[in-house]
Amino acid sequence: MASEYLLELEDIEAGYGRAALVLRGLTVKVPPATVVCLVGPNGAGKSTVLKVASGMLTPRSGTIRVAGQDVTGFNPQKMLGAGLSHVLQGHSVFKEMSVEENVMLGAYSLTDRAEIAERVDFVKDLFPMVAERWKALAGALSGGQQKQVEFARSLMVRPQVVLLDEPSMGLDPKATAIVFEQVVRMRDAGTAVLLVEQNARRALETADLGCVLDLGRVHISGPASELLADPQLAELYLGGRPATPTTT
Amino acid sequence: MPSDSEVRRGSVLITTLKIVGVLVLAAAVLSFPSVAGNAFILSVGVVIMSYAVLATSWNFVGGFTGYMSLGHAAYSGLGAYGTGLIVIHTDINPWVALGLSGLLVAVLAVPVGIASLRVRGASFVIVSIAMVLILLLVFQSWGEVTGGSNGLRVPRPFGPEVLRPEQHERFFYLHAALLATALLVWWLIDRSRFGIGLKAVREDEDKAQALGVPTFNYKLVAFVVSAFFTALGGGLYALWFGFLDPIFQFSILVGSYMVLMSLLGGIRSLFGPLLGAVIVGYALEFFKAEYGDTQFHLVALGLLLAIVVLFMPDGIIPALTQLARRFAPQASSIREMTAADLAERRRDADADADGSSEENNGTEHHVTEGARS
Amino acid sequence: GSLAMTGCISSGGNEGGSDDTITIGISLPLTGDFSEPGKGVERGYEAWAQYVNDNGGLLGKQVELKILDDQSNADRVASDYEKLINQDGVDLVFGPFSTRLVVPAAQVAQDYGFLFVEPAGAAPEVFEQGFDNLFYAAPAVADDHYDHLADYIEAMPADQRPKTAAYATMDDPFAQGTAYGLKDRLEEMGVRTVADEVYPPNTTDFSSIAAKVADTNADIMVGGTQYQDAVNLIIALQQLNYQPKMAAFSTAPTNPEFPEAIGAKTEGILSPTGYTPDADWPSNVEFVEFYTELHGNPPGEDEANAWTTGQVVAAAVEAAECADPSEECQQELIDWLHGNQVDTVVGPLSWDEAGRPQSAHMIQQYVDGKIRIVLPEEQAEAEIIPVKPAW
Amino acid sequence: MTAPDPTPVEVETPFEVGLATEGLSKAFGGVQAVDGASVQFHHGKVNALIGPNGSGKTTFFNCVTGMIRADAGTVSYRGRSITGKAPHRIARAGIGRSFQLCRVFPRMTVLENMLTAVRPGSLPRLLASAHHRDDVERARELLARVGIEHLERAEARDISYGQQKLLELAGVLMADPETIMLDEPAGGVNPALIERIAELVRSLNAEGRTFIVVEHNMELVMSLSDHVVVFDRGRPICEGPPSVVQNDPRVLEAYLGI
Amino acid sequence: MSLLIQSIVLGLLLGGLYALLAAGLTLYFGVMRVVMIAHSAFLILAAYLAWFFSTETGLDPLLSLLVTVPLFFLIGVGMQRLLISRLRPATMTMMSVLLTFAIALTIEGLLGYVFTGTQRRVRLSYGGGDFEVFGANIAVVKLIAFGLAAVSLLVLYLVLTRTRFGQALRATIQHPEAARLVGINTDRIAGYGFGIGLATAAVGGTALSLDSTIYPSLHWHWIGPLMAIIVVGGLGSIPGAAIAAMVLGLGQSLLQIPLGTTWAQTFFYLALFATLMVRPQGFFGGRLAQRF
Ligand SMILES: Nc1ncnc2c1ncn2[C@@H]1O[C@H](COP(=O)(O)OP(=O)(O)OP(=O)(O)O)[C@@H](O)[C@H]1O
Ligand SMILES: Nc1ncnc2c1ncn2[C@@H]1O[C@H](COP(=O)(O)OP(=O)(O)OP(=O)(O)O)[C@@H](O)[C@H]1O
Ligand SMILES: [Mg+2]
Ligand SMILES: [Mg+2]
Repeated sequence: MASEYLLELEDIEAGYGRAALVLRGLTVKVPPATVVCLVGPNGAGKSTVLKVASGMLTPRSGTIRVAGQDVTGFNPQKMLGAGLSHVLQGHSVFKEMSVEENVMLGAYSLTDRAEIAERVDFVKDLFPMVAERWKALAGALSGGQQKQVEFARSLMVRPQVVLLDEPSMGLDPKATAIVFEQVVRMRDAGTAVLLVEQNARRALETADLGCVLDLGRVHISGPASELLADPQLAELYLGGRPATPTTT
Repeated sequence: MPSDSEVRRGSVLITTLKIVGVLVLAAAVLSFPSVAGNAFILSVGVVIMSYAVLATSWNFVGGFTGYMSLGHAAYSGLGAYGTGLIVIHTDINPWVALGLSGLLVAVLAVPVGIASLRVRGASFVIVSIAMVLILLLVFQSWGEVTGGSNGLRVPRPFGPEVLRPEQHERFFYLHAALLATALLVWWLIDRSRFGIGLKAVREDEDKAQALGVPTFNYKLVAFVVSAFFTALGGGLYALWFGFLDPIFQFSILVGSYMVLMSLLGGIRSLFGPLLGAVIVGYALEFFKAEYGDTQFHLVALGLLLAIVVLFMPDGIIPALTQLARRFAPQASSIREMTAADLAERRRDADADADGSSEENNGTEHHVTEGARS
Repeated sequence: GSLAMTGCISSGGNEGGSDDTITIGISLPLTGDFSEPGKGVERGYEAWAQYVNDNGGLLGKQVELKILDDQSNADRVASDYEKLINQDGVDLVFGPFSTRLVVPAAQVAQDYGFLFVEPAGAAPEVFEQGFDNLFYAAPAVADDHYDHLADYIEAMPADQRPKTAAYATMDDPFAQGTAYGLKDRLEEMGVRTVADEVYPPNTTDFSSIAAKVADTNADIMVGGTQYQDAVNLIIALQQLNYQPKMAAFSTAPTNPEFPEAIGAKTEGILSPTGYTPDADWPSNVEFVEFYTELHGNPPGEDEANAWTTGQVVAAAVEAAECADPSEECQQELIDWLHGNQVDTVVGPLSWDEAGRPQSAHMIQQYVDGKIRIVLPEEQAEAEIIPVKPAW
Repeated sequence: MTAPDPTPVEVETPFEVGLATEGLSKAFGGVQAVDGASVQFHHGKVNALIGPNGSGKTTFFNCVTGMIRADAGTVSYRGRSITGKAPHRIARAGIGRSFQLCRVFPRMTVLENMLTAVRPGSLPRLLASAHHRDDVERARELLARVGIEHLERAEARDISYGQQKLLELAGVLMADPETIMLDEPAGGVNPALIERIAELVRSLNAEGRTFIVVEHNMELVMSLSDHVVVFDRGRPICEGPPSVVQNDPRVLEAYLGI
Repeated sequence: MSLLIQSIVLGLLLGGLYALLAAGLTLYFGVMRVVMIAHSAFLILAAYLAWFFSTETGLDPLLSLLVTVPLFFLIGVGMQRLLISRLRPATMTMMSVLLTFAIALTIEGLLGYVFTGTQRRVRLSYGGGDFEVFGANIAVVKLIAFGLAAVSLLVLYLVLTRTRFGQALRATIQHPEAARLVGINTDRIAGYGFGIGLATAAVGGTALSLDSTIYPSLHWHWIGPLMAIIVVGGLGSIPGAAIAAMVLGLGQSLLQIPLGTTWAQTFFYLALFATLMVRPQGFFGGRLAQRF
């Protein structure tokens, strides 16, 4: 059955352990070739949405579909098989392994050597730092460099759906630009991107659709440009003065 | 959502319950010798008290700093041998000898601590095990002084007119007194700034350092205090039992009993190790009575430990408290606020602050004062 | 908790007090390091009790044994006797196994005024603790086990005597006591000590010790051993191809499994023993017969020592005509043993004030593949082989 | 607050030197993370330290605060040398810091996390109760200022990444150091809160506290700081008021990638 | 002189066995942060199985490897999946000490229950056999044990460094969540890792049984030296553990000449303390030792 959405989260209720619910009946749908940006205050449940979507956290109720196929209850490995990849918030490089091994592990699920080699060249080209420190231990890199390696690792596969949890955190402006550029490229290649960003303005400028999350519910959703223009949202979630940059 | 006063009333209730609990506990301990049916049960009581002392002493390092020592038998053994040797070779009063031996062990714990607290986690565990094994070898081989594998007989501190059952009773109270002291000190540390610094070491040592906690000194102090109490526990036991054999004094099993007891009860709670000691001490007797002439008692002990680790890693007391919390008024529900709610609250708060700016200045003043001190 | 605890631990009940039985409390290492000999002692005790009961009991009462397991642990052994005496209300106690456990156990018995006859605390230290209630139910303390061998060597012509001796002993009061008793004697007669190795009880790799012994190429090799360490040591010596002229080991060679364990290369190996089933002491014949009927094989030394303990206590009980835990009765038993001699399966025994027995051990040797008494001559079953064949 | 210097000329305006380093170097294997950096930070001001990923900012922080030992060079604070001192001594000399890879005490509550930062001072105070009323009050106030007062009783491991960042910041402030070094305080923090944090920094600065902030959020850096130091390959390549630095070609090239 | 050579030979042979066993321990720690106190208990279990096998069938104990190696592998997988995986990652190291300690006690208890506390020794026709090289006698059984150790070590090393499995194993421990997200079946991989570690105990135990007495509580005797070795070598480093094992084995053997057996054993612990003073992370370990 073909669906008009690549990723659908419907009526999700989820929480950690026995503690109270974090997501309370949340619905998010991502069509192909679209970037959906989740914004919201700290602790709103954005990362939790992504964890549920990638199977790291099993929802207490609700359904998850990838390209129309019901994947509720899948583990991350199966999710990957269903064409969904997830880049974690914070730092998730394999610290005691080299940059090379990290990047190659990104292609763990691939078998075609030629394809792997091609992807390696691609990410090396994209992030000069990665090429430069190819044999270095990933744990020895700076915080931003590790994020770059992580992003590079996630680019080794070309999934249908990509979940990005604050990919630009800790990156310098140059690298941030590259990341957003890649997001756009993925979209242009038909991928559905679910992006969580605290760099909200920048993210909404890039995204097609926006979703404001608060206390585990979708507060408002709509075209990203509309959200950007809403002064009330701006004050509560995007920081102070709407749409007028402070400097430059 | 429960109001603040409800929460406060709840905490008063809890405090009262705690005090009553402590009193009941004290009464139970004090009356045990008169309730115990015969000298044997009394002697089991002494053994359990001794376990409780050791476990509580262990918990000064294990509970506060998170450094799990499997080798605390080293300090109880040293305390025991120290006491015994002083009593045998000098005219010093046995009780003074006990204190002296505790101090000696504490002094010895300083270099040992300096060496072993340099490493964390697994390395520390291994070093602590090594400590016991090395002492075992030394005490076994250095026969001229320690009696070697013949063992060492420690003269009893009471005269022959004190019969064995009465001796048990006296030692029961002595152990109880030592336990009470250890508990008191633990409690004092637990609520102090020193204690919170130690707990910070347990959680993240580097971060604690960056916040200005002299982690190494703190750890060392906790370690030495722990060794001191452990040694006193060992020494007291030596005076009671009257015979020391290196194999049993310096045994990893004894050290791991301390860990098991503390973990079982809960290493973050004051009475955790005590509760654990009572349960494990009783279980050991029970297993022996049940499976005495097969090795099955080891299996039973192993299973007990495994169950604790797998299902109650925080111990019984925390598990119970958590259960109790589920019925008590919940204060944490104030977490449930949206950004809009919070903004509202802040606006109100800011308005309040403007209204009473004097009070506000007072706080600010305090901040500045802190910076200069 | 204290009440519940009382309830459970006392599940054994106070059944010892009844009038028509005599309850005897014993703690033995049925598990742990000493469990093998511990079980032997248990068999001996049980056989003895059965024998006594079959023959009209003690003072006309049936004997009942209450045996606890001390797990080879000194703390436990004390607590066991504490329990037997206080909770189970036994009338008499018998000793446990192994020197390490005897001292703490004897302390408890002493504190409650009980007679304490023990089958296995031979180390000299046991008798230096000032116990006046303790008696060792075997012919000799550890130091004296090799006395006959020492006498034999002393009697050899000077040019045939060994010149050098190597010792390897377990760090255990008993095992070490035997070897060092012989060492003292040999050194007195001028036999040079060229190696003296002490190893911890848990040693399993003997290659380095064997290397040092082999390197000295000593004429006589003396092992102060228990069972398995002797086997390991001998195999390690064989691996290094060391051939002493004389080799003596305590305890192990008397074990029936010994020949098989070292690959039957036993010829000429010497060992002291306090007991032989072939001894013709009157009670021994009965013992061996009874025991063999019960178990299908003749008793070993551990069983015999246990039986001896029973005999010694029984003799005192019959003489004092009492067997109850009261202080007077126990004191009477103790006093009687201090003043009298008892005929046992290991011969007549009497004790000094510290409880040391006053006889000597025999020396056995593997001759033609069988272990035989070779010393002293009056008890010898075979001619001694003066120079050990290669192993 | 000082207005940005209108003249783009690099004239050394007189300032009080706070934290300063001289030829500070640290290499990891073949990588020269900090390369003979000599920097002076303005005391009583908000200083920013910016630079591309891997330019050595965090390593510089670590060397200064004693978390790692520098290979060469000296560090001084207000004229006194603090080279090679233990981290807690440096902290007690009045320098507090936060970590880039957010570090909180996971199994302590948010409030306890805050109380850990209190300096006991004397032995009696060391043994006094940790939950001293003044301390608790101040902790609450700070938590409110970073917007997580409602989480006071939650265990730190149970709160979201951004909330942990905020907690860490509040913890550093709780220790109340004279000089506060922040490593990417705004990373992962909601923009609405960034505003609040900026206000907090400004007000503490007005009280006389010095800040040294590493940050990639240029808007924040430019609006907040009085003095900016730009790092590249382990050493400063340019420094000055924000308006000057912002237009420096070296910075544009190395950092902003324009 | 011949004593010296003899001791060197003995030390090397002993060191080989130590190396194999320490490598297993290091594997658990290096890849899983598990301090496996029960390793030596499994060692003794394997030795018992070898002994039991050879007494029951009369065949060479080495043949028992055909059973014990796969058996231990499966036990290891099961143990990881059912027990170790339940521990919280944050407290893994500490809790694993206690959990595996419990397992060790259980094994010891069961061994005592089934085989009694009697000391056992495999009877081999070539048990006392030896041949002479450069004036030193080399026991056949020791050489066999050494050979077994060397081969298994090599296999282990190759598996961990050269295979995709090895890489996945390391990724799994370093960041299990991320590993899952790149498509690694972390449960299965961690289980296999544990299984391999335990399989080394099967080989080691069989090698041990050839020339040593076994009894249920023997594992206590092995824990100390093995732990000392892995710390000296650097927690987590397999080559480090192997080298440290050889060095310490040799050192122990040589020190026995002047010091005697007991004092020579303290060598391990003195080396341990010396290591801590000089290089707390061990001689080959990474930064890990400090971290966990
Ligand atoms: N492991 C956990 N256990 C319990 N509660 C958790 C856990 N992780 C997150 N939470 C709670 O769930 C809520 C949502 O967390 P989540 O990480 O999804 O927030 P977020 O929107 O991603 O925030 P941020 O922007 O700070 O990353 C928070 O209130 C947090 O306290
Ligand atoms: N522990 C370490 N071992 C080896 N190299 C390291 C280590 N820490 C940092 N480095 C290297 O030092 C350089 C500087 O790192 P640092 O973390 O100081 O950068 P940074 O300026 O903080 O970058 P970011 O903006 O990404 O946080 C990097 O190239 C990094 O790879
Ligand atoms: Mg998040
Ligand atoms: Mg950094």
